[in-house]
Amino acid sequence: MLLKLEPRGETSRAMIYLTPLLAILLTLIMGAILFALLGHNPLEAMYAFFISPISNSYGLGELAVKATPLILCAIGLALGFRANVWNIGAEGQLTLGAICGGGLALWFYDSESVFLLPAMALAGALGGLAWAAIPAFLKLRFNANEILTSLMLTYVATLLLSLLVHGPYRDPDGFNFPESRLFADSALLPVMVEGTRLHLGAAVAVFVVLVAWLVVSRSFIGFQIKVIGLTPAAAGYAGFRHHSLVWLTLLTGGALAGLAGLFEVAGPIGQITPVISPGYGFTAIIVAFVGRLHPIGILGAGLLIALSYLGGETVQIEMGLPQAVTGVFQGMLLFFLLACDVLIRYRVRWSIGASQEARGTAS
Amino acid sequence: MMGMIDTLAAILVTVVTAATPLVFAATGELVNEKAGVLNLGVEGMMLVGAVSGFAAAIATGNPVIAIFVAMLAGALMAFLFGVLTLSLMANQVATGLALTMFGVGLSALIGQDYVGTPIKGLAKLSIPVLTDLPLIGPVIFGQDFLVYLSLVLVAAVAWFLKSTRAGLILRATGESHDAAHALGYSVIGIRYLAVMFGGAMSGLAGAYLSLAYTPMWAENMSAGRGWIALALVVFATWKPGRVLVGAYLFGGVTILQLHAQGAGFAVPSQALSMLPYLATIVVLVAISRDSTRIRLNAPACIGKVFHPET
Amino acid sequence: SAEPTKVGFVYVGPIGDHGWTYRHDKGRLAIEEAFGDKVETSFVESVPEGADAERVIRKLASSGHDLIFTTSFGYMNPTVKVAKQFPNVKFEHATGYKRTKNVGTYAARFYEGRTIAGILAGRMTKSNVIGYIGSFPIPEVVRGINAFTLALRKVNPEAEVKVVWVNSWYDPGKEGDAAKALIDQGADVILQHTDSPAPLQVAQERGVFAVGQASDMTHFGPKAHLTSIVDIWDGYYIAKTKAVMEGTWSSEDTWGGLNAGMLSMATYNEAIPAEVVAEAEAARVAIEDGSLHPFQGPIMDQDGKEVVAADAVVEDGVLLSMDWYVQGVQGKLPK
Amino acid sequence: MELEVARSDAAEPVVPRLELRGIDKSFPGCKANDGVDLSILPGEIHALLGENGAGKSTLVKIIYGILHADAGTIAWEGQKTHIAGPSFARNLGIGMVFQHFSLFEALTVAENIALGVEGDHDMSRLEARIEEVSAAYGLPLDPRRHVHSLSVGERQRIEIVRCLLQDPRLLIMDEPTSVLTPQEVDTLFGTLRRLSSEGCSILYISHKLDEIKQLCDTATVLRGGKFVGACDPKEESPQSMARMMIGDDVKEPKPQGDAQVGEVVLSVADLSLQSQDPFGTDLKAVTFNVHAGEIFGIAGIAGNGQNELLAALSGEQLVPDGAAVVIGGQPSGRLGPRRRRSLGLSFVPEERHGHGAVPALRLTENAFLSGHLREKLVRWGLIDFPKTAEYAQKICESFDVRTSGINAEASSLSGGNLQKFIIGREILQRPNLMIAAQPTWGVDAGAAASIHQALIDLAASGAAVLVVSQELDELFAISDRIAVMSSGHLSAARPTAATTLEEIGLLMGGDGGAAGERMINVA
Ligand SMILES: Nc1ncnc2c1ncn2[C@@H]1O[C@H](COP(=O)(O)OP(=O)(O)OP(=O)(O)O)[C@@H](O)[C@H]1O
Ligand SMILES: Nc1ncnc2c1ncn2[C@@H]1O[C@H](COP(=O)(O)OP(=O)(O)OP(=O)(O)O)[C@@H](O)[C@H]1O
Ligand SMILES: [Mg+2]
Ligand SMILES: [Mg+2]
Repeated sequence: MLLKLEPRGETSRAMIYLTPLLAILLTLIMGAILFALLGHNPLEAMYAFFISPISNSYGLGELAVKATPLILCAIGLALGFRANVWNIGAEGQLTLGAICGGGLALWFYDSESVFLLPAMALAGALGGLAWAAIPAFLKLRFNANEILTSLMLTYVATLLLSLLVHGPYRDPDGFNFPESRLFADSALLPVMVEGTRLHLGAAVAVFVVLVAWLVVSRSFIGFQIKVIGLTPAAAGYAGFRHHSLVWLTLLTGGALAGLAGLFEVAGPIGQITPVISPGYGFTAIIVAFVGRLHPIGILGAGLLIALSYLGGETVQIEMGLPQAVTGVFQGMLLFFLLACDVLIRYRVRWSIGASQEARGTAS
Repeated sequence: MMGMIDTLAAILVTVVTAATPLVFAATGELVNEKAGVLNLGVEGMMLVGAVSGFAAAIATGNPVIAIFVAMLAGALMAFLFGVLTLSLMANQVATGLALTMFGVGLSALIGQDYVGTPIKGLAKLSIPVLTDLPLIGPVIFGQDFLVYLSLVLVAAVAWFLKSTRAGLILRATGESHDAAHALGYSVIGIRYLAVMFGGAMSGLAGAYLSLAYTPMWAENMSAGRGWIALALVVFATWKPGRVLVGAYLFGGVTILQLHAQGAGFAVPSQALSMLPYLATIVVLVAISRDSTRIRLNAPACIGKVFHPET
Repeated sequence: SAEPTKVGFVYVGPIGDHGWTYRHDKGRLAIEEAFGDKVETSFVESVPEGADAERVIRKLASSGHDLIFTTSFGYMNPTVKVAKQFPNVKFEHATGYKRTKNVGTYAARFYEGRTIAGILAGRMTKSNVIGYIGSFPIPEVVRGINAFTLALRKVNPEAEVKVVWVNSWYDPGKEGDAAKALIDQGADVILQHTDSPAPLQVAQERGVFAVGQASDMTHFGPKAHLTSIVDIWDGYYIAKTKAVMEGTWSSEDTWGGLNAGMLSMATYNEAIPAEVVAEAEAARVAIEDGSLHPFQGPIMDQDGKEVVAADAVVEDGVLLSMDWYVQGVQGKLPK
Repeated sequence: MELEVARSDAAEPVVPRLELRGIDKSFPGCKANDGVDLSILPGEIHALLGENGAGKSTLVKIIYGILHADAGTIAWEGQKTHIAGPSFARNLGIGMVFQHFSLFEALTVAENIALGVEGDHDMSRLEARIEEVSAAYGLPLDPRRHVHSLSVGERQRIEIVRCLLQDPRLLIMDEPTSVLTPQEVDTLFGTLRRLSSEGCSILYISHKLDEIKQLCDTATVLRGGKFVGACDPKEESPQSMARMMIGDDVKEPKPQGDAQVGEVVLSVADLSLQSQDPFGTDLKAVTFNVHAGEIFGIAGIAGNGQNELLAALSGEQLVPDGAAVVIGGQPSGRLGPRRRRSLGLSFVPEERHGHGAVPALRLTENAFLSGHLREKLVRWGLIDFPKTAEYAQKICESFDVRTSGINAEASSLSGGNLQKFIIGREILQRPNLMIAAQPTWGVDAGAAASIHQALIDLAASGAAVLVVSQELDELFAISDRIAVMSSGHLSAARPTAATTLEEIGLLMGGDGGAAGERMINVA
């Protein structure tokens, strides 16, 4: 071993900001090599991946649209992860949000009330919240592991959506095709920038990030969550109530995921379809960790990972690369992001045969 | 009567086959979780195993070599995971998910040329007389050899964890890496081995899919089975025997709901398809009461990063 | 020479699915073959049918594509929406029903192939139980089940159809398991309306017959394979590209069947007696020349009530939204 | 002790069992060992002394191969050697009992021992040997029990038995007696003397200087990582040894004058409670009162219900009968910790890391942990950071907490300093009632004295103080009345002045023996 990791003793503030840049740099280098090996111009590929998708206002809007559900779900998940509550079923909670909030839009499809949209948002959040309440209840009442229950409920939610879309939610004028009618304008999120799909949900996501930042870094509740996660015994000592915090984090996570689901159907999709999320709830888990469970970090990570999806589409269109390459490339980007974090607590040292010397005397 | 028994036997055979990839992947994951490492990349490792095994089967025509190649491929993926999480101390949950993304892409890339290529599936065992026995014949004596291997694997892992010193050390590492380190065990080394074993088993599960279960390669053919395998480890409260129970339960309910549909049950198919997931939750709730027992089996250090002192 | 014509494709699955998307990509390759460097094609695969579709379609439209094929039902509304913003780009949406000035629709009458499969199955079954693996209970699939059952019962009034829905277009393991369950319940011919060859493989292993889907699946189970209903988009894609090149493109609804060459039957199994092959071929010719309609009355619903009179045929509009089973299909259609 | 005489009279020079020369070890930000020399003779009981953070544990970890020295040499029986790792050390014949236990909670006693023993790995044989050896040395252990169900004292026995099974030639004990009863300590000393007479060397670390004086042949003193001297403990007084360690005199706690006993602040009446821990001890009709101005001591061997009593008093476990625990006249059994705090309760738990403080958090945050309520550090649901920092600063200043600053993580503090921080945090909240468990466990003499003084001053200022401790010396030094806890019962309290150490020790030990027997019978 020539390279050696040596603890810094304290975390490096500089590295907290530098490591993502380093990771992106490494990804660019490795990506260039990958694309060159596949016989493509690496510079062109990198441009197509990272710059081209956001080179105009529409692209920027799309970035925000794609990042919105990721960020909303990840914020909620991160609160739970901080408290050692392992909700991995945001996907299902998101689906329930779409089912409940969207269902309201269908129920009042001819309403022009300005209250429809807020009511939908509320119903969406409540739907996600209710779905998350199941694992919370099973965990606290029956000690059932929330990893398993929340994951299983995700499959159930997807099937429930399918059931509804093939049945009661079907567009009555849609020739029995499995999708709902298009939402009325009063049920659609307003677009914030003309000519893009940038909807109000993105602004809500930013607002949620700020609130979460306040909660996590300054609030008493955020403190309680942190202590529960780090050392439950100390939380008990301080009188922070474990049950309440499990409820709080799971329900908040569920509500945010539900809101994300509602924003999808009331935003870019505009109706209820059999597929609402291409796995946002799962990708959000990565977003949460790449963002180091910190709201501002999650904002950055959500945008970066969203960009990698947009970039993947662009390289397919512009360079004819298969989607598989995108997966490999995304994997690499994430690996580097995660690996470089080691530099926050450790520094790299060249060690000159110290271990050999040790071995010599031992034998 | 005979017909009933044959049908029952056929159903049981189907259940066992459906459960076998889950048994492989979950048992492998169980071992690496017992060592304290949570690898959520099972799905990705399965796919890479499936495509590598398939490619090797085409190239060599030898199923045994193909299976070894699949295991090797899974282990290599797991090694990559190990480098990140063990040597570079990256977060295990996120790295595992990234590994799945990577594995889905990589397997598709490798598999481009194999789409639509048929191969002969693994032969089923056929012992004169025994295989022809009613009911138990096909179920017990008429499976392909990987099914028997999966049973041997579960027994071997159970024995290894319970009765061998190496198993004890592995459990100790997952229980308290600091204490294991203080006693002089190489936490990182042990975890590398456990993680690679888990990867190899995921690869084997993938090979079972592409060589035996549905002998072909198609992108994303594991269709979420890696996630079910992960859930089964939790369901099994980290006991190998229960992995078997869980996998057969899940496979059983899955197959039964297909039969219920075929029999014309007037229940929407989506509702029936929910059953395996709901059944898993219900059984989990029923067996989770005793938190002390779970605590005894659940590795305390799971997912935690080990920072060795220098 | 002029700028090459750019043709874009949006796929719902990976081109490696060996099913639906795989066949569309074959069509794309046929365009390249036919026009050489006069065309440029591009595609985006595995595009989820949610919010992403609109962006991908728009990206294709805004990057100079002249003609864009969106190859899944779920792309209907995004296609229409983007088309409004790009009036000079031509769009072709598969399996949908919304058309505008620059959005055409196309689909294939795959149910015609099911009719022929029905004849083969009716003649080949001994148990008179047919297993049918469905993906999702959408009109397209229900139509296929009904066309199949009508033909089946015409040649073999005793035969019945058991349906199992797997709630997935593509899950080899589950499709295989569904096939096993159906065979265990007595089915000796397996039909599928899902994309993987797994059911055929199971049929081969269990010694029963099956009908392949999307591609010619003979090589996945030569003994079991009665025939396959093969999707063929090549001709249509070439024609539409040509129309765009020549400036003759117009928004149309194409619902082509055997006579349009949008589907074909793969080679029949050698085990099928010659007279059955002849019967099937005769039906094929009759369908092609219009003398046989797969949904020719009288048609009974599941309760035995006549829903189509003896001399009537089912209108395309009714076919498009079909959500009931004909007599001979067991079980209830989930609503 | 004839042996020792014989040894020192030997004509030829004895080869030391272990000899360290110029050992250096740095951690990021501190030099834990700085040129330390140490030489241990065969059969010698050698004490290693020093304040918290002096580098004792670091040095013995180097000997055991867990850490590697940056510089310096190690010679084992005259041979220069490199101790590659613990298993290498075990093969040489070095055994070690850790300060922070290196045990696996979910494993059985036998499995825990197997992990630390080289060679024979037949479980049933090992179980038999454990029973045999533990009985022979008077350290009863049931090899089939799971560690998580054992008391602290029993856990310690596992570590000791683990070493004994190896027939060690050098036994290292890092603060072994901090959790043992006087009787257990006597047994342990007997064991150690016997080992020593069999030729085993012992390197013994403890903050209890009178024990050192009783047991050890020589002592090496470290200060700030440096060797500052050696002495013969038999020739020294605890005070003189403490002076060597600290470089200054230790202030003896001034006992308060005649206790001005006020009204009852804590009243526990007929408190019976089932333990939440399946292997814990149920409380049986515990009754006592603590008055304002007095220090009430509860003695007892670990595992006799103290944890349960403390949880019931702190509010971490609720008591169904609300009136069984009355704080300041208010029935509090069903109130949670925060409510009880608002009634004036302060609580110092036994475990510093992970119970009384969060190791991964900064001192400011740890000040906030229990101080937010009474110090009003929350405003509109948000943490008042400036006020919290001020509070943390005040704790560090008033209680002489040595740290790099209030933003240091709690884990970076030495045990004694963290304990002073926690005590300070609780006292500065001006409690009417202070409950402190093992307040000086593992704390060096200087820090222990200041903690004792703080508790005495607190009582003098009119607060009621309850101290639960296994260390009788401590209780005798500070408390006004003492009661003994055994098997979930609490004896009647008696004034400290009117009782003797032996009397209390017997009360503890007698029942403790019974408790030990009970544990064996469970199997
Ligand atoms: N792993 C580590 N990383 C950084 N610093 C450390 C580490 N271990 C110990 N130290 C520091 O080294 C110094 C010596 O610690 P050590 O544990 O040897 O003290 P000690 O004499 O055993 O104290 P105590 O009496 O409290 O047990 C302390 O300042 C401590 O904070
Ligand atoms: N689960 C929780 N989440 C957030 N804040 C809480 C929670 N529990 C308590 N709090 C905070 O503690 C304050 C006091 O709450 P409450 O009186 O219910 O708890 P307590 O004082 O700990 O009493 P007890 O422990 O007896 O229930 C509340 O105003 C609130 O700010
Ligand atoms: Mg120490
Ligand atoms: Mg309260």
